[in-house]
Amino acid sequence: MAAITEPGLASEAAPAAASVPRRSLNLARYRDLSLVPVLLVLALIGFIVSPAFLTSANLLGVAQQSTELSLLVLGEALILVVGKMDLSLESTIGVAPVIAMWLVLPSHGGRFQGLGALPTWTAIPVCLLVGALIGAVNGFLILKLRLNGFIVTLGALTMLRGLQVAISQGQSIVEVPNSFLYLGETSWLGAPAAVWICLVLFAVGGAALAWLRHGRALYAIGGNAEAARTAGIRVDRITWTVLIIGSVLAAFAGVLYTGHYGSVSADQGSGWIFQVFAATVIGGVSLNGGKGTLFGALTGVLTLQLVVNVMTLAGVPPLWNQFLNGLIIIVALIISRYASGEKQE
Amino acid sequence: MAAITEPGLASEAAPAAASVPRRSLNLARYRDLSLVPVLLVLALIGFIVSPAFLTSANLLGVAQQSTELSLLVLGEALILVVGKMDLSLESTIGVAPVIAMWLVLPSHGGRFQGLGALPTWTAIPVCLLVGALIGAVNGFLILKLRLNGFIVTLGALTMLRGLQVAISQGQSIVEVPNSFLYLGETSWLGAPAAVWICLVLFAVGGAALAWLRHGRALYAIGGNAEAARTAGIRVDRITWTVLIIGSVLAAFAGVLYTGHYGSVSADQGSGWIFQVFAATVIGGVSLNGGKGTLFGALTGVLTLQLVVNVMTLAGVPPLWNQFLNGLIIIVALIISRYASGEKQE
Amino acid sequence: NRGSTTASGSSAVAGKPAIGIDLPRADSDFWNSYAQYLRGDISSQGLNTLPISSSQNDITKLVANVQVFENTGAKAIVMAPQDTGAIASTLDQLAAKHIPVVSVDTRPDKGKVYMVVRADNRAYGTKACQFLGQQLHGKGKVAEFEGDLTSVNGRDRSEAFADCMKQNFPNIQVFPLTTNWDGAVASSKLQTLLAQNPDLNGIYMQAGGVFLQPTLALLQQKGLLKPAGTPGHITIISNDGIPQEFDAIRKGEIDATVSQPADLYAKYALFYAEAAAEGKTFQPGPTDHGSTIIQLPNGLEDQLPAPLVTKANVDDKSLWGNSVSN
Amino acid sequence: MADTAQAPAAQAVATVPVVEAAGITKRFGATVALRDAKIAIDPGESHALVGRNGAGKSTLVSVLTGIQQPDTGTLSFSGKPAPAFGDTDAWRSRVACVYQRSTVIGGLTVAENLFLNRQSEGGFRPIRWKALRARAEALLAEYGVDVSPTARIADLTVEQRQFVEIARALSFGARFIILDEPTAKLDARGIERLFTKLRGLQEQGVAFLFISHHLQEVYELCTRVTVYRDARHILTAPVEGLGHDALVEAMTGESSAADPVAAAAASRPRTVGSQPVLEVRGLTLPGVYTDLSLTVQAGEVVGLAGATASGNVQLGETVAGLHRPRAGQLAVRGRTVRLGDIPAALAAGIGFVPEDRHLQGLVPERSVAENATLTVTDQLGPFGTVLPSRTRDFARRMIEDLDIKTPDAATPVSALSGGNQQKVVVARALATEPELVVAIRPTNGVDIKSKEFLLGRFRRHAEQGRAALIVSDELDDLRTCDRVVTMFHGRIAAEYPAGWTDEQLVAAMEGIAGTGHPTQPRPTDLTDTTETEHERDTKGPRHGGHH
Ligand SMILES: Nc1ncnc2c1ncn2[C@@H]1O[C@H](COP(=O)(O)OP(=O)(O)OP(=O)(O)O)[C@@H](O)[C@H]1O
Ligand SMILES: Nc1ncnc2c1ncn2[C@@H]1O[C@H](COP(=O)(O)OP(=O)(O)OP(=O)(O)O)[C@@H](O)[C@H]1O
Ligand SMILES: [Mg+2]
Ligand SMILES: [Mg+2]
Repeated sequence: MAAITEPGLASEAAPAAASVPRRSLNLARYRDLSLVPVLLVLALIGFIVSPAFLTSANLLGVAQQSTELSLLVLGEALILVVGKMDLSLESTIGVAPVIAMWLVLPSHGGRFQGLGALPTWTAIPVCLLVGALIGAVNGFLILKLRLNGFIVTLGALTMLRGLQVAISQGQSIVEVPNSFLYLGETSWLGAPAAVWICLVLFAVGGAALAWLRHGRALYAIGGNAEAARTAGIRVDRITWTVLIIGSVLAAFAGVLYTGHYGSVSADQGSGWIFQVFAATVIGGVSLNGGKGTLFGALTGVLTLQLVVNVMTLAGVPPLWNQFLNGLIIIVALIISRYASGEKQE
Repeated sequence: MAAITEPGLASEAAPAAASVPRRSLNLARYRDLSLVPVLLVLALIGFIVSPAFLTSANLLGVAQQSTELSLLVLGEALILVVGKMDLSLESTIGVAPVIAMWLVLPSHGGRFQGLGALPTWTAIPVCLLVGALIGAVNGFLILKLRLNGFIVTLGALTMLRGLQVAISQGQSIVEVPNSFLYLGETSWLGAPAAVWICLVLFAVGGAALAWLRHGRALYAIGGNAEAARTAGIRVDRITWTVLIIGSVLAAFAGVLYTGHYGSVSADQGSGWIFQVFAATVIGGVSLNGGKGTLFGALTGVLTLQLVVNVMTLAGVPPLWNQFLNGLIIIVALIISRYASGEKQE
Repeated sequence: NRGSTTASGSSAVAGKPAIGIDLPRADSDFWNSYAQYLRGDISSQGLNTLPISSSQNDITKLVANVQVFENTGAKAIVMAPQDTGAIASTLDQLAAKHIPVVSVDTRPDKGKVYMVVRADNRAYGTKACQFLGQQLHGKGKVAEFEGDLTSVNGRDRSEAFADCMKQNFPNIQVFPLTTNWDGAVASSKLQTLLAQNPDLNGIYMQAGGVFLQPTLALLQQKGLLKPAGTPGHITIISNDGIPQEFDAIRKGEIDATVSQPADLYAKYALFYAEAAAEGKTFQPGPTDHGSTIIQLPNGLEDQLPAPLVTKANVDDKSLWGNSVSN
Repeated sequence: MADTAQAPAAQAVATVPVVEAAGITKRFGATVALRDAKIAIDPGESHALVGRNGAGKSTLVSVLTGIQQPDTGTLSFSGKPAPAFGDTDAWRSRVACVYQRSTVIGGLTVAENLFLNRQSEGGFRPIRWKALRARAEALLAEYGVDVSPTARIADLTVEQRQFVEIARALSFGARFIILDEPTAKLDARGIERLFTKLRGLQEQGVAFLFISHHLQEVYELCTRVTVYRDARHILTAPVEGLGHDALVEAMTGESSAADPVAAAAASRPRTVGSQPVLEVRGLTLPGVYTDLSLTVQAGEVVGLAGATASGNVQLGETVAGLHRPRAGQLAVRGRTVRLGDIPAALAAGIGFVPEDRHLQGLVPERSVAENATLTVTDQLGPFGTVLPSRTRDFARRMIEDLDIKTPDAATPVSALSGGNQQKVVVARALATEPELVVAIRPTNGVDIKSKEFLLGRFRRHAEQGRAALIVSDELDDLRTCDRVVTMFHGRIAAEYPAGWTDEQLVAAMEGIAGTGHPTQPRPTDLTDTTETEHERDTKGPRHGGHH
């Protein structure tokens, strides 16, 4: 619950009310730190298995590899807090860049035939716009037609992936606009630009959820939409906005991805949604809405990435790779559940 | 909604109670038929695009291809009705047979080295036992440790798939016990045995949900677990049982799959869970528990399979295949939502 | 409804036997090139084919599609079962119905096939091993991007590569990295590996279509992308022979690739399918197109040549990567 | 069990209480819900349990029915120790209960809810639905509730659901029955029907534990009363001889002031401002109410009375913007308000206390502070920010203002007792300092002191030159009003200045008032199609969004 008490409240409340039990308060403070122990354990193992683990090169590498996933997680976390779900993010990360390039890349010369309908500099804006459009359509289906969100976005997942395949004719696009590459390649102050951008976005998002009126509304809506509505919160409008923001973030993740890997592959992001949910939920965000923090979600991402990193460093036999991966997710879940002392769902 | 009102109610109620608004009654009658229009449309299209569609060979083919998926859907439907989720079914369908064969197949001769620990005839029983075990473990994590079911089974999905890869070393097992093959190959009364078995299982399950107290308890628990508990229903015990049944069904689906395709492939069933959910939900089973019928779920499966069949007959260009697939899911969702006149979510 | 039009169109194609063709997946560069060659050859040779289907890398979809081919009167079927085990019972059914099957790129474990059209994947691995071994003079550290553990072709390449390395170049340390054919995974694991072994001096990627760009991008960022010949250059050998790889070879970013002949796959898949439909038979032994047919327990296999492409022969017009139509 | 009914057996066990609990202590984290509490109920007696909100009544109930395990204490039924925790069947054979929280399942039919988990003899015996429905119909008839057994609970009114709960609890044939605030959701007519039924059971020697905040009900029905205060047992005494004031004093621990009526009457200002705060002109919501006009003057507290299906609740909700009526207009202080737009209503200065705090009022997981400030998030910081410090201070003010019993502003509201939760909802409504506060059944499930307090609070609100519209059918609520407007069948039936008699008002609500309404169907009568319409149409807005 502390995940959802106002910042500062829990801490300052202590003196205020002697009647409040220390224990629940501590839980309160720890709720979104519940993965920290897991991270420490992983770090320790990493340190033991290889000296290379604690090198800045390695840790920065992990950070950079986390960027795209973390943006999806950021979006999904917001959507879950407001009490919805969006599976299609994993396709948006691929289809948005492809559509953007299809519109800006020249129609001849180069292997991928674009339309050349728009100037190249518009690539990123268009990409984000496509994301917004996708979110808006999902929102329409879910909020106005009142279709089941899980299954609508599941359909969208398949459809958008199919759209990407159809447009790119299943090929990966290699000549990508420089604006994309720039973000993938530059580093600022010794760390990749993408890392800084993600940190900023998480900070902004976290601050909004904690201190902004509309941010707080997300928790109210996720906690009890009807109560929020009678309190004068424009439930549908805000939910819709959140769905759009989520998709825009996914589209932006697509930009980073493309820059990071230098091309748009036809299966970019496919299968990621599982990781997105795993990260978000072990990070303490509730699937039932109204609970969780972005910081928690971020620790979730880092956990998953560190697992892969450590396993690679440890040279885990390939055959056991996947098994361990799943096992560790469950163990992490158990640890975080007891660290937070809270029953889930 | 009729999905969960007693059988025959719709018909008898009309005279019985003038007080119940006629409209909701009709809905009641239609609720789990809401996909029938979709099926008819598909059949019509199929009939138009190719004369081969309405041949018994084709339709039986569709039926047989539906069997494995339909068993997973049967299991998932039960689990959803009781208000839980199990993603790991898609891995159980693969890992259960593999473990069974690992235990029964001889340790030398044959490309796949088993342990030969058990006589061959035990293959199928062992396979089902493994399924039960998996369900029991999931149940323990969800009900005793109170972990989030979605994410636990997501971890299990990865872990079990990894286990299968580790045991089978990523190879498909080709020399399978005859008991497996038998079910895949024989046909009774002109239709494949698997089809009959599925029909029977669905009939049994449907009857249990409609006429047995323990069956009805599923709806009560899914509808409001607290209320069910106060009514004296042993919520955890029944939920646990349902989780086990679900996994056993998945394991049995594995048996049929193996028989049907003559081998256990390392990625048997991987990625199916999306289809399972799609089928179940467009079939009218609620993700929030307490709503839906097995018949509805079955229509869901048939819809998805017919889509593939018709698209192949129509010769949809491969590049647009997936796109259409997703589009059709959404359209089906919309149709069934308006056919049943009910808001989902 | 293309179904009926193709059917009617086919009757125009003077009674040629109908061929059913299934594509394994629509989302990979290699298979799309293959598909394009297929379409080209079909129209140029005026073949009678049923509507081409795609099984999205899902064996159950493949079986479903094959069933449709049966019911729509296919006289021969071309498929590329990515799961070589689970196709067994389907092959038996087709054999029972006397519908010959040409399997492209993969060799079914069980069940009768008329002809397997593929280049020897073990040969890929061995060639890559030989090349790297010579370039590195038998010592150094090599990263290997394995595909998916559940993929037969991937496994063949890995095993052959490992065996060859163990036998011929014991002083080369190999780091196998599983990637599930995912470029992002490959990139992140390579990044980790580089942190651990900055002195890495060789990379073998089992599928250029998937791994090339992410790898180049990573090396670029790390400033490790030195042209071939300059000190600190990491020797890279790829696999597939797609145009992007050729560009990279020309730029000296990578050293070589094994060209997996998409064009020949298409050409001879259709050739054998038609021959089969007309009831021709073939014997083991060398063929007229520089390959050899070998006997399998469950059929024949035409092992097409898979040339190693280096800077020396990268501009060879006969390489499909240089003639691909996009 | 059955034999206890026979006289000799009854004699034998007469001295042995049907249930005896002693030294019961139950903690929920910080809060001690029960401290060394005790209760003993003799066979065939009707025992009342009263106490302020949060006194621990419901907690005791959950202990007595085996839902929760006490931290310490002993519990015995008819002399024998209580069944093992978790052995639900054994518990249910000893005690049946109507819980304060709803325990019916919305998705299932009335028939199935009535016989939940007893649809057939054994878990694997097929259910005979026809017979079941017949039994259900018969059972419901006993309560004069005319609902089809095949109707879904979700489609029923709150009152009808409550009757299903009651019918189910009483149908076990248990010798001991607990009712936790069963009348809170019933209107006058419904309470009557319930009591007749209970008296019938009393004659059969069934023992009751009856919990209510309406003391007159206690006097009406019960022989002995137990009082809890602050989780402790205070006294157990025969009802007669224990005066109203003495009882209230025992509950509150302070000698009670004059009763609410007097208090309200005394503080009632004679000078009602002349400029209207609220003007409603010709509002029409098809099937619910038609062509309604109503004016509320500054300084006025107006009561809007009406039975379940009268449409008074929907009118209140419309004023607050929950429904968009087809025709008519609505003005606050002369400025017209966009209809059916909650934010617009708020902006125009209308505060709203919804009917069902669980469905519409509270975000359970969130803190008291956040719930109390949900409507004023725009006042808690510059540039759309919400500053924790201001939130806390604001919340602390509201907590004092309405003396909400909570450990802290940061406590999740779900951990508060019913009454205090209701206060949070009221706080939320008053936070905006609205011109007009619309309160629907504002004292629902609130203890007598808090009830006085809340009504007094609305009065104070009005005295600051503002106004209050109290939508209710509880006479206690209406007594504090300067005017009471009664509705019947979607029309205004009559209007009474202060000083009306209970009979008058009840009659008016039943539709017997002077205004020409020949028929007087029972409020819960569903056979009337127009009313059926109400039920479904009004459900949408009120319960929509809650899934
Ligand atoms: N169930 C309903 N019945 C009647 N009107 C409704 C209902 N739900 C919403 N409305 C109307 O729709 C509008 C939106 O109300 P709501 O409380 O849903 O805010 P919102 O939908 O979040 O904001 P928006 O007005 O942008 O849709 C309001 O005018 C409201 O009166
Ligand atoms: N599940 C719970 N978790 C935490 N605190 C609880 C819980 N249930 C009850 N409490 C606390 O225990 C105390 C007693 O609650 P209880 O519901 O028994 O009061 P009550 O007498 O029934 O009040 P009311 O008359 O409003 O129903 C309250 O302070 C409440 O906050
Ligand atoms: Mg709206
Ligand atoms: Mg209570």
